[in-house]
Amino acid sequence: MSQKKLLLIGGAIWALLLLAALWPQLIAGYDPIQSNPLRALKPLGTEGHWLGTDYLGRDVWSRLVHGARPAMLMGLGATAIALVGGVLLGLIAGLGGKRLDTFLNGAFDVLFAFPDLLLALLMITMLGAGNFNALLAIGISGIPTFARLMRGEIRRIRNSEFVMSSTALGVSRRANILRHILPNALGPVVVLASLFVGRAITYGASLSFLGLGPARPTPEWGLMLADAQLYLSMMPWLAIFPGIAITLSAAASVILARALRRTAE
Amino acid sequence: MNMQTDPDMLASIEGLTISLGQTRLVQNISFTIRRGQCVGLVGESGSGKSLTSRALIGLNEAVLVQSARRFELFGEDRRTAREADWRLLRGTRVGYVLQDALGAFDPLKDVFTEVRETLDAHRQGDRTSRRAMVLDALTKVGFPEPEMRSRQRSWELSGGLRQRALIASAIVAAPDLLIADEPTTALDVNIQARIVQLLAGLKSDGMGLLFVSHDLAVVSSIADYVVVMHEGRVVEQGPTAEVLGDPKDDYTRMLIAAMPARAPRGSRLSSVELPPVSRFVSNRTETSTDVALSARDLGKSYVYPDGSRVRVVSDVSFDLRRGEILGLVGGSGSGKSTVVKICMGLVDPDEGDVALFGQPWTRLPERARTPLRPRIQLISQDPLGAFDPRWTVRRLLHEALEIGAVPLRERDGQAEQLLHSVGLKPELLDRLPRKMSGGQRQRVAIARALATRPDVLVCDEPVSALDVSVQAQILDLLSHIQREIGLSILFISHDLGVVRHLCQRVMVMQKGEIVEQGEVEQVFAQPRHDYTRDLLASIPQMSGARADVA
Amino acid sequence: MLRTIRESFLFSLFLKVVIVTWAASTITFIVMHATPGTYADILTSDLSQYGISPERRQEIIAAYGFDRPVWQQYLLYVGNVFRGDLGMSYAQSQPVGQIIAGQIGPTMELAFASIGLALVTAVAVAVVTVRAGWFGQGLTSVLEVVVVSVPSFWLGLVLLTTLSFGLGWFPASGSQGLWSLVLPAATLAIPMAGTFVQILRPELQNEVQAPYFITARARGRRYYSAVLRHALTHAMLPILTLSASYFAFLVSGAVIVENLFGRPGVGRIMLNAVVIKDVPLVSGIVILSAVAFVVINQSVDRLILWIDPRIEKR
Amino acid sequence: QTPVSGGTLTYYQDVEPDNWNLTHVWPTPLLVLGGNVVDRLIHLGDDGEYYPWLASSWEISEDGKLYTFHLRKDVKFHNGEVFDAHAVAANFDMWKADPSTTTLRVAGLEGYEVVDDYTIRLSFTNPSAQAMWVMSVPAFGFLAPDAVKNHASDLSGDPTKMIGTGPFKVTAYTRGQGMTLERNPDYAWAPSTSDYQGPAYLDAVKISFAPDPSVRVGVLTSGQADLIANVPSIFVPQLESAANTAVWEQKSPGLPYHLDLNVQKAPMDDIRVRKALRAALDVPTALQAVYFGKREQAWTSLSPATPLVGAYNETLENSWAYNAEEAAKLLDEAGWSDRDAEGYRVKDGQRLALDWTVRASLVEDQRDTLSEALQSMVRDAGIELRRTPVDSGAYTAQMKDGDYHLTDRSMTTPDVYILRRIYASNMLPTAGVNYSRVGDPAVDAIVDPLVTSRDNALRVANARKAQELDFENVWSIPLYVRVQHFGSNKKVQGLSYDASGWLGSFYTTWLQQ
Ligand SMILES: Nc1ncnc2c1ncn2[C@@H]1O[C@H](COP(=O)(O)OP(=O)(O)OP(=O)(O)O)[C@@H](O)[C@H]1O
Ligand SMILES: Nc1ncnc2c1ncn2[C@@H]1O[C@H](COP(=O)(O)OP(=O)(O)OP(=O)(O)O)[C@@H](O)[C@H]1O
Ligand SMILES: [Mg+2]
Ligand SMILES: [Mg+2]
Repeated sequence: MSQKKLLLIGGAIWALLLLAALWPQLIAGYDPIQSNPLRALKPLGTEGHWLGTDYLGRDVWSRLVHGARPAMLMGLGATAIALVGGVLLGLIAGLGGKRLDTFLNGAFDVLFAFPDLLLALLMITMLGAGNFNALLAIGISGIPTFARLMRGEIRRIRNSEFVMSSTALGVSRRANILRHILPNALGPVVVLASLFVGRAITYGASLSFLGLGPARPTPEWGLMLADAQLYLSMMPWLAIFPGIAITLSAAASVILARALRRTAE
Repeated sequence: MNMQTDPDMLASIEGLTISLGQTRLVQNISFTIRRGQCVGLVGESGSGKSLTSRALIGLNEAVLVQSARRFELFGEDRRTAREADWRLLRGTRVGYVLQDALGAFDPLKDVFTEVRETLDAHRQGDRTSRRAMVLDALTKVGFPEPEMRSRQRSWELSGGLRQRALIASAIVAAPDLLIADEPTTALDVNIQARIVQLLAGLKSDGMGLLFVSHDLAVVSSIADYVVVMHEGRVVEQGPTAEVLGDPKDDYTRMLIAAMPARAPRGSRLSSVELPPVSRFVSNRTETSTDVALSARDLGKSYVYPDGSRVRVVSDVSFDLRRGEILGLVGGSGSGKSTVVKICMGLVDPDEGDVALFGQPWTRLPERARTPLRPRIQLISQDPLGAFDPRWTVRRLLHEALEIGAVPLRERDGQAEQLLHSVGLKPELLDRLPRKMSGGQRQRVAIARALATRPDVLVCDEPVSALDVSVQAQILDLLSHIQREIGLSILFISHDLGVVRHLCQRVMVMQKGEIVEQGEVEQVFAQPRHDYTRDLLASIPQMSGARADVA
Repeated sequence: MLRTIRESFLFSLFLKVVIVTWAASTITFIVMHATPGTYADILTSDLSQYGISPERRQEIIAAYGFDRPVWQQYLLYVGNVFRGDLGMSYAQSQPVGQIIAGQIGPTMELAFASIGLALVTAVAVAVVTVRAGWFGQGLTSVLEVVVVSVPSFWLGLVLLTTLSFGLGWFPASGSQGLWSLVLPAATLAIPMAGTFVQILRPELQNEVQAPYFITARARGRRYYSAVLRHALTHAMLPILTLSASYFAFLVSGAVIVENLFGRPGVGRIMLNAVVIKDVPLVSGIVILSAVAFVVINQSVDRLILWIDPRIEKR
Repeated sequence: QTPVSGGTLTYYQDVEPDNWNLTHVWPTPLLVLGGNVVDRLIHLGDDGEYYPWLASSWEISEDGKLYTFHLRKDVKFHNGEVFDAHAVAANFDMWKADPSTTTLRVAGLEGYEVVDDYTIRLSFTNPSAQAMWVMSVPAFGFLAPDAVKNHASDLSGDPTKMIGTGPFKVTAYTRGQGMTLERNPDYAWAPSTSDYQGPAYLDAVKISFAPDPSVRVGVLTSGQADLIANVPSIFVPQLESAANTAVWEQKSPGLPYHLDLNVQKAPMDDIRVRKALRAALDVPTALQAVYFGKREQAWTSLSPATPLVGAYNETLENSWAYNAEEAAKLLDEAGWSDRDAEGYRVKDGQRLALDWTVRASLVEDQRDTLSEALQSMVRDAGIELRRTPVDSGAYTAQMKDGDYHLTDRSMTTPDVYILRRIYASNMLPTAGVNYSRVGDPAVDAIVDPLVTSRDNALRVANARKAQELDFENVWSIPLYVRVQHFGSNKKVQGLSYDASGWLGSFYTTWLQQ
């Protein structure tokens, strides 16, 4: 019952997000870039601009809707990279030999110490500016966290009775990893991933000042939120709505992660 | 008599029913336990013994709905008791020995801390007195070198050691009522006798005892009153001598008949129809060797908490011949499970080798071992630990069937058949192992091991959690398969009766060494080694009625 | 026996430190040189707004050694690092070691305080909600997701506005005393705690179904006390690993909070140093933090192994 | 109101300098706080003229390379040491020995000669009007011989070692957090232009660093601060109208905030495109939206606040305005008459897209928000403006390569020679900051005297001419005059600014009791 409710809510959020990302024109009435100073800073509830307008007179709702695609791409893309990279490296570290483990751990430590900003700069130099490269930078900077968590869980599980027992049963190493070790180890990693989505969006926006990530004037939640920082005390709606949008996408991912976990069980 | 005021009345249960949704798992059970009295709870595996005993300490899962006409402990109604009230009873007034001794300890804590926990939780005594009490309890249950070895964690202990520690933790605070759910399954007959003696002593000091067991001989030696359960109901109850000596109910009668010690060797114990053997025929190419598994000079040592290195297995050599059932008996902690793990290639021996069908096995890399694995299967001593906690029985069996090269579409049907052959209903397919009774789990483990159609089966206490009737069925199954298709079985058991009934040859292990081996009849009839003689002398016998039953 | 193990642990730690130091300095050096523009380029271009002759420009480039071939610069740099000399910061003209030494204190303070706070909060919330009904868990999960996705500047501003500007309970900025640590630590700790709870709770819910948990309760432990003493130890293992990672993040990633609360810290210095290409300073911070992470992670690994020796069984 | 002595001023500044050695780098906040601690030889007045300070008089040689300063004889450092020609010489020696110094390099100072105890002669490589300015900034301030001798290497990290002659001394400092200035009770050598002489009014100034603007406003309104730097314009009306706060506004001299158009890169090499771009921008509307009217539109390439009287060419005010039709006409003429699917103009299949390179670390003052308004406006005209922020290293490299259509900046300097730096052909970005890449000998002839000549009449005339040329050729598009807003409570009085419009020092500041 409650499980169903949760899935229903999650499904509704996803539907809304997907709709906004795929066909923003359908639900947004205004051009998200066109500024119109005449209608600047209309408060909440203004006729035609129910979520108000920003300092350049752009409709907040339309910007939110149009911001869905880049934001979701950033959030999900970066998370996917961090998750896949982290899980793979974590698996290798946790299941490979001691030397490999030591080597990878050292690499994680260096990567941890390596400033994200420098990584971002390197991405720009090597690949140029752009949304995808920002996503890559953020994803890569997230890898060591995921990898180490994964490694820890793998190590915890790899020697447990039931893994031994399925080895004894004749389950191949690969199947053992995929069926027994991974699903049991994945729990915390999946949670981390679902929470990473929201972080990646805000973090992606923080790189835009270097030309990485969303480019102005493209509407993007993280950017909108960052821009609204100054207006927080006076025009809080400018910050609240992108904040809600990011939170919703994070919540949607959390719900998805939970559903995945339940079905996995 | 007014029950409320009877100071000797420890527990008084009337009409206890435990249900899960619409199904009643336990129906309308009534019994009483008084000071100095032992109630034996016997019955079919899955009949609700554990649920009943857990109800007495208020620890059944919340989804299981409990109701009773009367449910009194120490003269107080407990039907609506709150968690906080229960807590005050637990440990100090009601001791509880969990059926699953192997998983009952927190693997991250050492045994000493675990045993002391009751005292900690109730803030009894100070540091030194708690320590003394813990060591005392451990000594009482025959835990060797308690001071040093209680610093080990549970997974460093053998099954029997864990079980002894668990009993120690239940009696450490000298409860008025002890609920012991299968407390001797992992104990060799010597230790078992010792524990029974200990419990009897406590009983005569005034402790009440609810003793759940499938071992009728043990029950008969300690219980004053017996309750026989079948499919969630009580089929018969009364003074021990009456019930066991002159059973009225068919089920009780069948139980007693199924005791292997009473049946001639090799004869059928159960009347259940045996499955066709074709299901179990190994489809692997024949190998010419006569010896299925051969162990040579195995040795293994572990480091104990005091830093000493102890050889738990030394110079063990044996051959398991093709189509033979080889028994392995020996004291608890003598290294049987370690030998098993070495044979299965799960633990690397320090010395020695195991060969499988004449081919090297122990020293192979795991990659090379995996393709051979389906041919040799293990039924481990701790079935619960052997299952992926997230997997249902269906998935567990499917996986094993997949390894046994059963095509996907046949797996469901075969899984049901397998369950059937171990006496389980197909409903269990979608159950998590955690939510089954001890005997049901053990049977799933057996079914899983048989699913790959092995040539060699290594059984580490495969029937310890089964009541005699189900045990009979399983033993019949095993000997049936062995006879018909030549399965080779290494069979470890504490139940010498079972070993004698089932095995052709037997080895006796003591302190890591094999002290005697030979034909079963010969070893049992003319034991050569002192230790063997000792063991045989301690076999519990069904005693007749006892005089002091109320 | 024990001694030799310890010694070998320390020895392997030492080896790892050496290798990681080399890797960190080399990678940073390569990346700093691979990205366009050197410190001297930026400086001379800035100074040309005030007018500067070509000879002076050359002088500046030489002063920082940029006139040498890159491989020479590299060897010189790495050589110095292994002699324990992290060099002089270009922009701050002070020894890098000295600069970091001055900042590491507040950074560590903040990192430890926020992780500690997050752990305590997370454990409290997770333990209290293990048994909560759907509503309670739903409510806290929503809260958790919200606090995790809220950007720190926002959270920080909200805390500042209410607790400092509004109620005046805490100072808005500075790093003197415990009092000034509360708000920045809370700003970092709250989202972290949200993540921790989300991981902790399912783990706890798993553990409370284990037989050992039933035994513990049968011995008379209160439910929550059993959760704390038994289930929690198991559930904490991933959290320990994760907090080591967060620690790493906090050393250089707390810029926003440092800026917001006007706190000194390595993060701020690092950001500036990257922006103006202060190679020695960036490398210095990278090297020192890499070494710190090696030590921290090794220690956490050891700690986990001590809690659960089965991990290295076999 | 007559000023009163006493009290401690709590001041929240935005940026903390990385390096406290005044001679090393030239970031503005450093100059500002250092100005409280060190005095200079000469003082640059609001009128753009130079006045005696630590030097009571001076002579300049005919060729403009030799300056002879006669020093005051009553000046003492904070530690009691005497200020004389030897002390000045010691400072010069320190600078010379320090590879990181920029003061000397910028000044072009070649050598010095101690003529007598209170006379020193400086020689410069080239005659330069800028030399006087350099000598008037805190980077040319003098430290006590003891500090020079024993603490030269500590100066970068520890401003308490900065022992000068100024009205305040640094008594405490915590990196990343703040510092304390205390009054120098012996101070009696303020510049001759100062109405007030004697020790500063304030007992002490407690300075904290708070980079976040909302936090600064918060500490002011909650009473935790007396004075805050750099108030974002959105908060200005709020602070102005509140009962207990006030806003201080100061326009910056030098280059206003503007766009530099790269005249060498197609299609910006076409003046019609540049003109169209200017006509397409509705600057007043954008300023109103982003700054709430708190920014004055700039009309020329020089700020009206620049001290040299008359240099600002006010005739250019209102000389251009937003005109969509004109923009369209110009672009049509230039051949950009077709439109693509997204509504942008195209020519020969090429979209009219302009790359705007931005130096990320210098983005301030909500200029990124302003840029969005501008982008939207030129989009209406069919021009795509692609703004890319890059880090300083990449920016420098890109400017060198000329790989941009436009960039933006403002520059605060108190003199017109800055116009030479942005137009002269030897200042092309390979070596300088001529970002519009004007390389024309005729232009050089006009802007060179801005630096080399000491004839102010000539400099005024040429500066006006340069602004006119800029307007005609659309080398740049001026946007707004940079202004600084300080917020304070009502007790704070007597803030004074130096010629650059920075908060020069707290010398004349006092608190109402
Ligand atoms: N948590 C549970 N959820 C659902 N069914 C359960 C659960 N626990 C036990 N059962 C079912 O209740 C019945 C009684 O279980 P119980 O554990 O009491 O059996 P038992 O008599 O102790 O058997 P055994 O001798 O095998 O231990 C079994 O059929 C079992 O499958
Ligand atoms: N991992 C380990 N670390 C330390 N000691 C161990 C470990 N595994 C087993 N032992 C010890 O080795 C001895 C033999 O254990 P084993 O499990 O083989 O006994 P067993 O014969 O199977 O006993 P039981 O009948 O009680 O199950 C025991 O004393 C046990 O404590
Ligand atoms: Mg049971
Ligand atoms: Mg065993």
